[in-house]
Amino acid sequence: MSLQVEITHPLPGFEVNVAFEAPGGVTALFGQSGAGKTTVINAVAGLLRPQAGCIALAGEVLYDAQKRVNLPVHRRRLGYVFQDGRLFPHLSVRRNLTYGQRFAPQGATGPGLDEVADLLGLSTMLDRRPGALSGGEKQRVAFGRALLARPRMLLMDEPLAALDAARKDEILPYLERLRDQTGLPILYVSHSVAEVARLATTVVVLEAGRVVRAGPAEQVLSDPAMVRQFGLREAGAVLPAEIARHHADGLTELAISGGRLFLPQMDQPEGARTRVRILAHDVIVADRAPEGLSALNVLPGAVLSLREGQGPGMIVQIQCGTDRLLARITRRSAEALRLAPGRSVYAVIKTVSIARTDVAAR
Amino acid sequence: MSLQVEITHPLPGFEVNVAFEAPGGVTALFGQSGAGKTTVINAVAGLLRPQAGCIALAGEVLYDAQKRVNLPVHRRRLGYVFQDGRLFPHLSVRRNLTYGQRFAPQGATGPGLDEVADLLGLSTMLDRRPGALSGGEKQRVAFGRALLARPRMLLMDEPLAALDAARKDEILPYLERLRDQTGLPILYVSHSVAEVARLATTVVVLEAGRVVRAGPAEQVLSDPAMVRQFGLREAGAVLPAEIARHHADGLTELAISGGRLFLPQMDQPEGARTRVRILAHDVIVADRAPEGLSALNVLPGAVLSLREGQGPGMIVQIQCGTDRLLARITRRSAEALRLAPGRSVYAVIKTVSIARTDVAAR
Amino acid sequence: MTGWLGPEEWQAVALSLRVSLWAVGLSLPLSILAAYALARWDFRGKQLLNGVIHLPLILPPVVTGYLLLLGFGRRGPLGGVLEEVFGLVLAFRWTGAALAAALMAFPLTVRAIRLAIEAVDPKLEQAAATLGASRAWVFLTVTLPLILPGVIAGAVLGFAKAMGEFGATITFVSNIPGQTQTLPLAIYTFLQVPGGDGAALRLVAVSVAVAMAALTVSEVLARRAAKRVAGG
Amino acid sequence: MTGWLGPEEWQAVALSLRVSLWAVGLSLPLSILAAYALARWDFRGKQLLNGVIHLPLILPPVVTGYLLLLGFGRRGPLGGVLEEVFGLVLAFRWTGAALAAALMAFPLTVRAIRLAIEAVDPKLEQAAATLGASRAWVFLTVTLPLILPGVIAGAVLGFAKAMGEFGATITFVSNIPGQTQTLPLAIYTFLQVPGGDGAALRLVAVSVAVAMAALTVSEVLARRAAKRVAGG
Amino acid sequence: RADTVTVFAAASLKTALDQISERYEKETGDALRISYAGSSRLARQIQQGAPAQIFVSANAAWMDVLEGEGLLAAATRADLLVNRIVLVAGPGAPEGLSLALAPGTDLAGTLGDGRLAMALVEAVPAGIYGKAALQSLQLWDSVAPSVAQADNVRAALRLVASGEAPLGIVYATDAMAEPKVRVLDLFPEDSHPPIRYPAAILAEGDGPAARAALRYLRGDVARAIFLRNGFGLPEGAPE
Ligand SMILES: Nc1ncnc2c1ncn2[C@@H]1O[C@H](COP(=O)(O)OP(=O)(O)OP(=O)(O)O)[C@@H](O)[C@H]1O
Ligand SMILES: Nc1ncnc2c1ncn2[C@@H]1O[C@H](COP(=O)(O)OP(=O)(O)OP(=O)(O)O)[C@@H](O)[C@H]1O
Ligand SMILES: [Mg+2]
Ligand SMILES: [Mg+2]
Repeated sequence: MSLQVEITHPLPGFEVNVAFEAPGGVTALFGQSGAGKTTVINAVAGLLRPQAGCIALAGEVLYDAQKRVNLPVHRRRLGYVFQDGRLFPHLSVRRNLTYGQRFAPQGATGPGLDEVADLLGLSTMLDRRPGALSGGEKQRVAFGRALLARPRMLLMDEPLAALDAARKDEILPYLERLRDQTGLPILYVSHSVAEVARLATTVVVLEAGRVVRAGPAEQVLSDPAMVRQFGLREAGAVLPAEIARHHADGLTELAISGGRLFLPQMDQPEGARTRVRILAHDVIVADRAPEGLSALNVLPGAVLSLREGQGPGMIVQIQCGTDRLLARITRRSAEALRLAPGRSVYAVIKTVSIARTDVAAR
Repeated sequence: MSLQVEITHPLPGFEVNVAFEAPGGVTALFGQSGAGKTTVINAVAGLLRPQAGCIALAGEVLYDAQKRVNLPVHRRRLGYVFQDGRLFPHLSVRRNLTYGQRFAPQGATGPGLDEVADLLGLSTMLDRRPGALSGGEKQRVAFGRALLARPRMLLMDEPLAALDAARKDEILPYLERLRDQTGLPILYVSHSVAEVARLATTVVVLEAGRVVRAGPAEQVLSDPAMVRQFGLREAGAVLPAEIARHHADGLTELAISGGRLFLPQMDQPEGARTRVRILAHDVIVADRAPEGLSALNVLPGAVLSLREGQGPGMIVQIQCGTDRLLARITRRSAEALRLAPGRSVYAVIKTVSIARTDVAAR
Repeated sequence: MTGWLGPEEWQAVALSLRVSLWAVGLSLPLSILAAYALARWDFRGKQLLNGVIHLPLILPPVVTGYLLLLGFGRRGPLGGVLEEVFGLVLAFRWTGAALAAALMAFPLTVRAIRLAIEAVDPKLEQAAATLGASRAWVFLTVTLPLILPGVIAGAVLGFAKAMGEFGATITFVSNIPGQTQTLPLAIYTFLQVPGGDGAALRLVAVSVAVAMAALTVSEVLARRAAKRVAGG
Repeated sequence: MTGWLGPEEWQAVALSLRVSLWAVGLSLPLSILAAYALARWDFRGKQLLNGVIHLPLILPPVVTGYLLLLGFGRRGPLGGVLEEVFGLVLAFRWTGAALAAALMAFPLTVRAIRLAIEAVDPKLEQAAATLGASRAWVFLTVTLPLILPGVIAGAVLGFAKAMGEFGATITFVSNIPGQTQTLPLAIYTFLQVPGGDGAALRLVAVSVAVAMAALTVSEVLARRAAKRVAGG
Repeated sequence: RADTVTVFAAASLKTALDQISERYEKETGDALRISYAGSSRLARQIQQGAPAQIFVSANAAWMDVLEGEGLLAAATRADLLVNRIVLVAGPGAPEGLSLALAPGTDLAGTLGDGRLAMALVEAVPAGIYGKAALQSLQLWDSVAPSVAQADNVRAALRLVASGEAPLGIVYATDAMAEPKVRVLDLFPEDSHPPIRYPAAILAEGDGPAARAALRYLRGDVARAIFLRNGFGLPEGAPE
C-alpha cells in the first residue's frame, strides 16, 4: 500500500507545494513549526481541498483536481489523530473509542477495545467524559479512537507530544508492531528525531511548504546535509544490521558491515534484520585501539571526510565496512589526532548509547 | 519570591494531596500523564478551588481554605501558558499578545511586543487570527501572551511540547535569561528531563497526586532512586561548576571539584558559576588514563557504588572531587574492568556530550 | 380543580395542550432541517428562505391568519388539495390551530436551533467524518447531541409561543368552543364580557402554570444535556 | 412612492421604525444582562426570573397589554411614579408602544443571547482572568465579542417582533394616528373594513420590506462577526 | 338525536347569547356552539367556507357583503337587535361631571388633555357609529386629536373603567354592564345610522336545526334575555 501525494495549495504568506511518495510502513513528515505538515495531512484526510494536484492511496484516487475526483472524508477511511485532540465532548471515553467501529467494513479486523484501552492506560477511565481527563489522557483517547476505527492508513499529527517518556516507551513498540504485523501505513508528524528514527521507513523533510529531502529513513537521517533540520544533537547514522547472537549476560550482538556491536537484549530472534542508529555525538574517535575502557564497541575504519561547522565542533564521516558512521568531535581533538581523509581510525561507541529506542526493525 | 503550596483536592478516582515550596527561580513539576500537574497549577492560578489547604506567593496569601481567603484569578497576576492554548479566537495575534498589558500595573516593566514577537518568530503573523495559525504557532502566541501580561510569576503547562528542536533552542535561553535577569519565578510542567535539567532550580516529582520527591534540581536529578521517574536514558548527574577560561578555538574550560571540563563556547563570563549535567550513558569508565582518543574530558575518580538494574546494565557512582558522577555501563564491562567500590578509575566524557542544552546558570 | 374551572374551560386547556404539542412536535424536525440549512449550507435563495421563515414574526398575526385562511381555507388552493389528497381538513379545526401555532412558533424555534448549530465546532464533525461517519451519521451522533440544549430551548420557546398564540388562530380557525377555542381565545372571549375578568384571570393562571412547568422541565433537560457536554 | 402610500401611512411606517428601534435599543443591554444572569449565575429565584421573562410570550398579547395598562397607565402605580419622577408618560404615547414592543420582544432576545453565552467556552474567560482582566473586562473583551452573532440575532428577532407587535400595543396605548398607530395597527384597521384589503396589502409589503432589510443586514453582520471568530 | 348548531356571533353579544344558549339546550336538547369574534373577522371566515350555520353580525355592512356574494340562505336575513351608543364617564373624569350631547357642547374642553376612548373609528362598528354621531353634532373635528381608538368596544370601555381615559363612547349595553362607569348621555338616535344586529342563516349551513335555532333567537325567551342585557328590538318586531 503506497500513498502518492502531489499537491499545491496557496496559503496567505506562502504556498504548500509538495510531492512525495509514502511507500508503506511509517512515513515521517518532519519540519519546523509552520512548515505545512498539518496542511499536508489535512489534504490527505480530505479536510482540506488542495487547489491543484492529486492524492492516491494504493492506486485508488482520493483526490484529483483535474479529474474532479474528491472522495468524501468518511469514505477515505484514514484514521486521523489530530494535533488538537478533538474528542467528542458528549460521549464517554468508551464511546469515543468505539465511535468508528460501527462504520468499519464488515471484514475489517484489528485490535479490540480492551487491548487498546490497556495499552493506553485508559481502562480505569472508560466511563468518564473527555472533560474529566488530563491533557495526556485526552491525547491517548484520540490515539485509540483512530486505531479502533480500523482505518486503511493512520495519519498522526504529533500523537505523542503530550506524553511522558514512560508512556511513550510503552506506545512506541506497539506502533512498531502495528506497522510490522498489520502493514498499516502511517503518516507521522513528529518533532522528535528519536521517534522518527525509530519508527520511520521513509522520511520527508518539509521547509516552508516544500519538500527539501525525501527518501528512506537511513539515508535522510544519516545525511550530514540535514544536520541543520534535525539539530546538531540528533545528527547520526542509521545502519542496517543483523542480529548475530543473544548472549547470556543480557547483551545482544549485532553484525554490521564494519564489525560487531553489543547492545542490551533485543526482542527479535537471531538472524533477524534490524537497524541501528548511532548518534554522532556518541562516537569517540581514537587513533589506536583503546584499552581498559568500559566501551565495548570499537569499530575500525577510515576517515572519509571532515566537515567544519560553526563553533568548535566538526563532523567526521568514517567508512566502516560498507557503512558510514558520523562522529561529532572538537576541532582541538581533530588536530591532536591529526585526522585527515584516508587516515585509519577506531570508532569507540558505548554499548548503552545504542539504546533500544534507537533501534528499529525494518 | 517564594511560592508555598499545600493543598488537598479530591478527584474521582484519587486525591491530589501536595505540599511543596517553590523558592524562586524555575520549579519544575514532573510526573506521568494524569499525575495531577495541571490540577496543581490550576489551583495556584485560582481556576480550581481546592477543598483544603493554602497557597501563598511571596508571603501574600492567595488562597486559604480555613481563613476563607480566595484572591480572584485576575488579581493573582500569574501568567498562565495553558496546555491547550486557549487563544482568543476573535482577536488578532497582536491583540492576543497585548491583551494583558492594559491590566498590568503602571510600574510593571518587562519585554515589549516587538521583542517577544521576534523571539517567538511571530512577527510576520501579527495580523492573523489564531484560526490561521499552525499548532506550534498557537502555542508560541500563548507563551508570548502570558509573558507580556507582566505577571508576578509564570505558570507554564508544557509550553514547548508542540515546538521543534530549533525553536526550543531559541526559546530556552530566553527563559533562562528571564529567570536570571528578572527573577520571575516560574512553575513549569514538562515531560522533557533535558528541559527540566536546564531550567529548573527546584524539581517536584508527582506521582498519583502526591509529591514523591522535591528539592534542588541537582539533588533530585542526580538521585539514582529517581531513575524510574526520569527514564533510564535521562539518568545523570548535575554538578556545580565555574567558568575557568574561554579558549581561542571556541572551547570553554570549566572547573569542577574533580578537575577540568571542556565544552563548546558558553555565553557567561569567566568566573561565572554554572551547572553541568552529565548523562550516565555518556560516561565511559576506564581503568587507566586513555590515550589517542578524541574525548577531551578525562576525570580521575574512585568507584563509590555499583547498582545493578534489570537488564545487562549497571549504574556506577564515581566520586570525582566532592562531586558524584553517574555512569551507565554493561555488566560485562564492569567485570572486565574489575570494578568494585574504592577502585580508582577514569571517567571519559566526550566534550560535545555536555551540550549547551544541558548547561544551566544558577 | 374541576370545580374551579368549568368544563368548557377545561376543554380549552386540553385543546391548547394538544394544539401546542402537535405544533411543536411536527414542526421540530422541519425546524432542525431549516436551521441546519441556514447555518451550514450555501445555496441560492438562502436569504429568501430565511426571510420567509421570519415572516410570521414580522407580520401582524391577523395578516398571517388571513393568509392562512386564504391559502388553507376550504376554498383555498392548498386547503382543497390537502382535503382531496389526504383527507386533511385544517380550516376551522384544531388541526388548523396547530398549523397556525406551528407557523407562528417556527421562526423562534429555527433561530434558537440555528444559533446552537453555529456554535458547534465543525472540527468535531470533521473528526467524526475521518472515523467513517457519513454526513447523516455525523449529524445524528455528533451535531444533534451537541445542539440538544438549543433544540430544547427552541422547542420550549415554540411551545410557549404556541400556548399563547391568539391573532393568527382566531383569524384562521375562528373561535369555536371545543374545536378551535384554545386558551388564549377563551381568555379573549371572557375579556369581551363584563364581569368576565375573573374567569379570564383563572385561565391566564392555568396558561402561565403550564408554560412555567414546560420551562422548568426544559431548563432541567437542557442543563443535563449541557452538563454531559461539559463533562463531569 | 409618496404617491403610493398616503401621508398617514408614511407616518405609520416612520412611527413603527421609531418604536421598534427604541424598543430594541433600550432593551438590548437589559437583555444581555438577563441572558448572562440566566446562563452563568446561580441565584435564588432564577427559575422565577426565567418564567417572568417568558410571560409575554406565553400570555395572549391582549392580557399583556392590559397588565401594562394597569401598571404603567397614568393611574397605574408605576405609571404615576414614572410621570412624577421622570416626567415620562407612557400611556397613549409612542413611548408606551415602545415599551409594549420591548416587552414582547424581550423573551426572544434573551433566549437568543443566552444560547450564545452558553456556547462560549468558559476556559477562554478563565484565560482572560489569568491575564488580569476583571469580570467586567472579561465580559467586554472576550464574552461580548464572542456572542456578537447571538446578540445580533437576538436584536433582529426582537426588531422583527417589535415591527409586528399588535395586540399588546393596541391594548396598552390604543390606536392614535401619528402617535401610537404603528404599522400593524394600521394594517388591522384596514382589514376590518370591507374593501380595505388593498391598502392593508401595501402596508404589509412595506412591513415585510423593512423587516427583510433588517434581516439581511443582520445576516451579513453576524456572518462577519462569526468569520472573525472562525479565523481567516 | 341532539343537533348542534354553529353560530358565529359578534363578540359583544356573548353575555346574552350564552344565557340564551343555556336555555335553548335545556328546552330543546339541542346545543348551540357559538364562536365569538369581531364581525369582520367572522364575515371573512364565512367567505372562506366556515362551518357556520347562523351569523349574527354587529355590522350591517359585512352582512351586505355576504349577501352580495350569495352566501346567505334566501330570505333569512333580518335585524335581530338594535343598540344605542352613549357617552360614558369613568373614575378618570371629574366627580359629578354632567354633560348633554348637543351641537356646541364643549366636549373637547371637558376632556382637556384626557382621552376620549372609542373603538376603531374606521373599522369597528361602535367606532364608526360614534364618529358619525360626533360628526353630525359637529364635535368630531375638535375632539378627533383626543380620540384613543381601541380594537374593540370592550377595550374602549376598559380604558374608561380603569380611569386611563375620562370619557368614552360605547354601546348602551356595555355601559350597563360595567359598574365603574356612568352614562353621561345617550347620543341622539338621528345622529348616526341605526345600530342594528342583522342575523341570517348561511346557505351552506341551512337546515331544519339552523332554522329552529334562529327561530328561537327571535322568540320570546331570547328577546327577554336580550332586553335584560340592554339591547333593543328592531322596529316592526312584535313587541
Ligand atoms: N487559514 C490559514 N490562513 C493563513 N495561513 C494559514 C492558515 N492555516 C495555516 N496557515 C499557515 O500555514 C503554515 C502551515 O501550517 P501548518 O498547520 O500546516 O503547519 P505545521 O507544519 O503543522 O506546524 P506545527 O508544527 O506548528 O503544527 C503556517 O505558517 C500557518 O501559519
Ligand atoms: N473533572 C475531573 N473529574 C475526574 N477526574 C479528573 C477531572 N479532571 C482531572 N481528572 C483526573 O485527575 C488526574 C490529574 O489530572 P491532571 O490534568 O492534573 O493531570 P496532568 O498531570 O496534568 O496530566 P497530563 O500530563 O496528561 O496533562 C487525571 O487522572 C485525570 O483523569
Ligand atoms: Mg501542525
Ligand atoms: Mg496536564
